[in-house]
Parts: sequence; structure tokens; C-alpha cells
Amino acid sequence: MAKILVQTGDFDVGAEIAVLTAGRTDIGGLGCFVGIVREDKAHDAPDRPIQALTLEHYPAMTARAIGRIVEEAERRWSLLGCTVIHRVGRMLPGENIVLVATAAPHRQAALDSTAFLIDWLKTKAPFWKREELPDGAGAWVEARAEDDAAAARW
Amino acid sequence: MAKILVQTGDFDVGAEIAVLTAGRTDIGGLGCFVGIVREDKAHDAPDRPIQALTLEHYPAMTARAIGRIVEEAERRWSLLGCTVIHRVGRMLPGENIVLVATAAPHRQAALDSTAFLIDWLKTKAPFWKREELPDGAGAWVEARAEDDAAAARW
Amino acid sequence: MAAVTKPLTVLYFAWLRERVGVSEETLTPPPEVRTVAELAVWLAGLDERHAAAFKDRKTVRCAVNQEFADPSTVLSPGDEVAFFPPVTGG
Amino acid sequence: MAAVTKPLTVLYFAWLRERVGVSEETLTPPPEVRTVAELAVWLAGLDERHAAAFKDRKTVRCAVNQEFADPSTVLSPGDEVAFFPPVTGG
Repeated sequence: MAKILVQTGDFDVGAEIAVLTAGRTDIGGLGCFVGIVREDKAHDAPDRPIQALTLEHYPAMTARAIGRIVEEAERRWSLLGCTVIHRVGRMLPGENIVLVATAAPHRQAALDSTAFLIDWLKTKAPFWKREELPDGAGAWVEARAEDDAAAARW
Repeated sequence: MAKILVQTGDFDVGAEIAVLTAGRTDIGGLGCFVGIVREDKAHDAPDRPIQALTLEHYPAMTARAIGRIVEEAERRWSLLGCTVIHRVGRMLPGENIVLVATAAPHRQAALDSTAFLIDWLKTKAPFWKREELPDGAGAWVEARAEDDAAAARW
Repeated sequence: MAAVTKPLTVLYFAWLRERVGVSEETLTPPPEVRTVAELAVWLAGLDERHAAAFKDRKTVRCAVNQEFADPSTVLSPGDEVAFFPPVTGG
Repeated sequence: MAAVTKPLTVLYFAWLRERVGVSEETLTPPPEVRTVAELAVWLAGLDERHAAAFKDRKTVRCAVNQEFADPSTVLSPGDEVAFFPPVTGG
């Protein structure tokens, strides 16, 4: 029932939400999160804004790992629909990275499952971010302890 | 900075999200919640599905009350954008009721402020829902203790 | 305090509006009506319709001049006082 | 346990891939290499590039046959073993 995509191209948030809700009258709440490339300072070079982000992944494992995370969400909440789209490859500041959207009879399930999915995607799916700096150098983003803490709440 | 609308017509979730993020490179996460009319059983007539929902409000107060709630969210989180659209009038099952969307540098602020806004909208903005039953009868929806509890968490 | 008469605008929403039969009325309660709670008691004594609206007093909420208010809120001439059930939006 | 040789597919991601210089290799470790942890130690001893990749051992994570695995996971012939830093997607 869940829609899981790993792709290089962008996604259309409005279209994905429309697909989740089309023709249904049993949904009471829809939660959605979009992760976007922020033109941040590089982790190890605070004076230089990043030029791009490259997302590497483990192709043979990624969709399966996301599927496990979605199954866990479906075990915990009564979901009427779930869409996870994660981009890979090179992305510029302002571009979408990831979409999580869930539909449920009640708002709390939609909100909680959305937060759960993005927290777990950050810590339990095989993606690695590399920041591209102005001079062509690059730096792999380090995992943050607070992401592990966020995922461990669930 | 926040966009607050109280209107009878529908809204376009994708278009609203696009407006929040257009041309920006400082957003890291966007949270969104859409409340939808669920074809539920009436609260006092579990054997009869509701035909429609009518949202009454206090026009002179509504936008101001929502503004206060948004200001509180902006005090608590670093938001880069916030949109709240609440419909009033008669709506059929499957139709959108309310949209909350926030943009922030980091995902936790976007997720938390989205949940906060919808929880507070449910308990601190002057809207009243009336369910329309098949025989033309109607019943005002009663406030739920769990909504107060959800709002009080914040 | 001076016992001035208070022409007030009183609004009703949801089932309070249905029971009273009007959404808005302008009323001048007697000088001893100083607070929202006293106004509600006075309104409830006006007629059967108002009595029905204020019967379930603990489920009645209010706003004064478009701000949520407590029953103990003191009223001033010209105030807009709204009575309604607990809100159910979102 | 029988001391069989184990032809394994070994994958590297992110900075482990950069340090080793290849994303995938097929290797047959000696029979005494039974677990993921033992494989990492053996790989680190192969040459300077592998040594660099596994230098910071506590930041290396692994998967066996596309499932996250512990260092104590016992390997079987034909397994696909991946080494990578903690994930940073989302």
C-alpha cells in the first residue's frame, strides 16, 4: 500500500498528496514533511557556504530498508496511506531531498507517523550526504548524536 | 510574515508549499498538516454516516486568534515561513478543512511547530463543527478532552 | 464603582445561537451586572430561550472584545461579549 | 565448524569507498575469518588504502546481505558485506 521511491529526479509534493487522498472519505488527517537542501556553512568550513549536496546510497539495500521503516510505522499507527520519496545524486541548495507523507483517520497518527518516518530515515536507511564546497573540495556529513536520540525516542 | 486565511473555498496544498519555499535556500525542513472531512459516524448516531460538516466561526475574532497562535509558534521556534488556512461553511466528506505548513532551518522545528499549530487551532481558535446527518438533522461536535490534553502538552 | 448602565453587544455561536434564536443582540443589563458570570445569570433569567442556552453553564465559554475571557472578567459599556461552547475547529 | 574458504563480495560507501579506492571487490579471506569484525581486521591488514579505511574502526558500520549487521555476525560463503560510516540521509 505504501509508495516508496528512490530517484534522482525531483518530486511534486502537491501531486503526491493528491494521490494519497484522491477519492477517499476515510482520511481525517494528512501529515507531510519535506527535507530541503539548505545553503548552510560546511560542517568543517564554517566560512564557506556549501555549493551542492550529493546523496550516495546502497542501491541493493535502500528500498528494502525504507520498506522496513514504513512497515514499522504501519505496525504502530493505523495508516490509510504512506508515501516516502528519497532523492539521490547531486542537489543544489533549495532543492527537495526527501518527502514523507502519511494519511490516517486521525491527526495524531498522521503527525506522529510523519515524524517517526523522517527520524528513522535519518538513522536507519543507507544514505550518505557529501557537501560540495566552493573550491571543489568536499566533506562527508557526520552523523549527529541528536539524530540518533530523535530516532531512539520512538 | 505568516500567511493566515479564513475562507469558504478550498486551498491548493502544493501551491501553498511552493509559495513558502520559492526562491529560498535557507529552509532545511517543511512540515505540513491537512485536516480533511472524514465520512465518520455521527457522534450521537453511530449508525448514520455524516453527510457534511459545517464550520461556524466568530468572524471578528478568528483571524486575530489564529494570529496569536502563530505568534506563539514563532516565539517558540525559528520559523522561516508559516501558512495557516482554515475553511468555514459547509464541506463534504473528503474535502480539506484546514492547512498548516511551516518552514524552518531544521526538521525538528518544522515538525514540532506544525503539530503545535494544529493542536492549538483545535482548542484556541473560535470554530465550531456541526455534523449534518442523512435525515437533515444535525449535531454539534463536542470538544474532546484529548484535544485539550494535546494542546496542553505544549 | 459607579453604577452605570452598560449597553452591550452580545453574540452567540453554535448551539447557544440556536437556543437563543438570534446570533446577536444589544442589551443593557442593570447596573449590578458587573462581570461576564453575572451577565450570564442575568441573560438566563430573561426568557425560556436564554434559560435553555445557559442551562449547561459549565460548557459555556466566552470572549470579551474578541479575546477569550474568564467568567470573572469585568465588563465595560460598549463591550462585545460572545458566548459559545468549547471550540472544535482544526 | 568446518574451515571453508569464503569468497565474499565486499562493498564500500562514502569515505570508506574513497579511501579504499574501489566501491566493490571480491575477496576470499582465510578460513579463520569468521565474523564481520574479523573480516574488518583482515581487510585493514591488506594494504595502506584498506588500513586507512578501517583506521577509525568505531565509526564503521556494516550490513550483511543488505541488512544492518553487528560486528559479531558470522559470515557465510557468498555473502555481500558492506562497510560504511553512520548513515546521514533524510
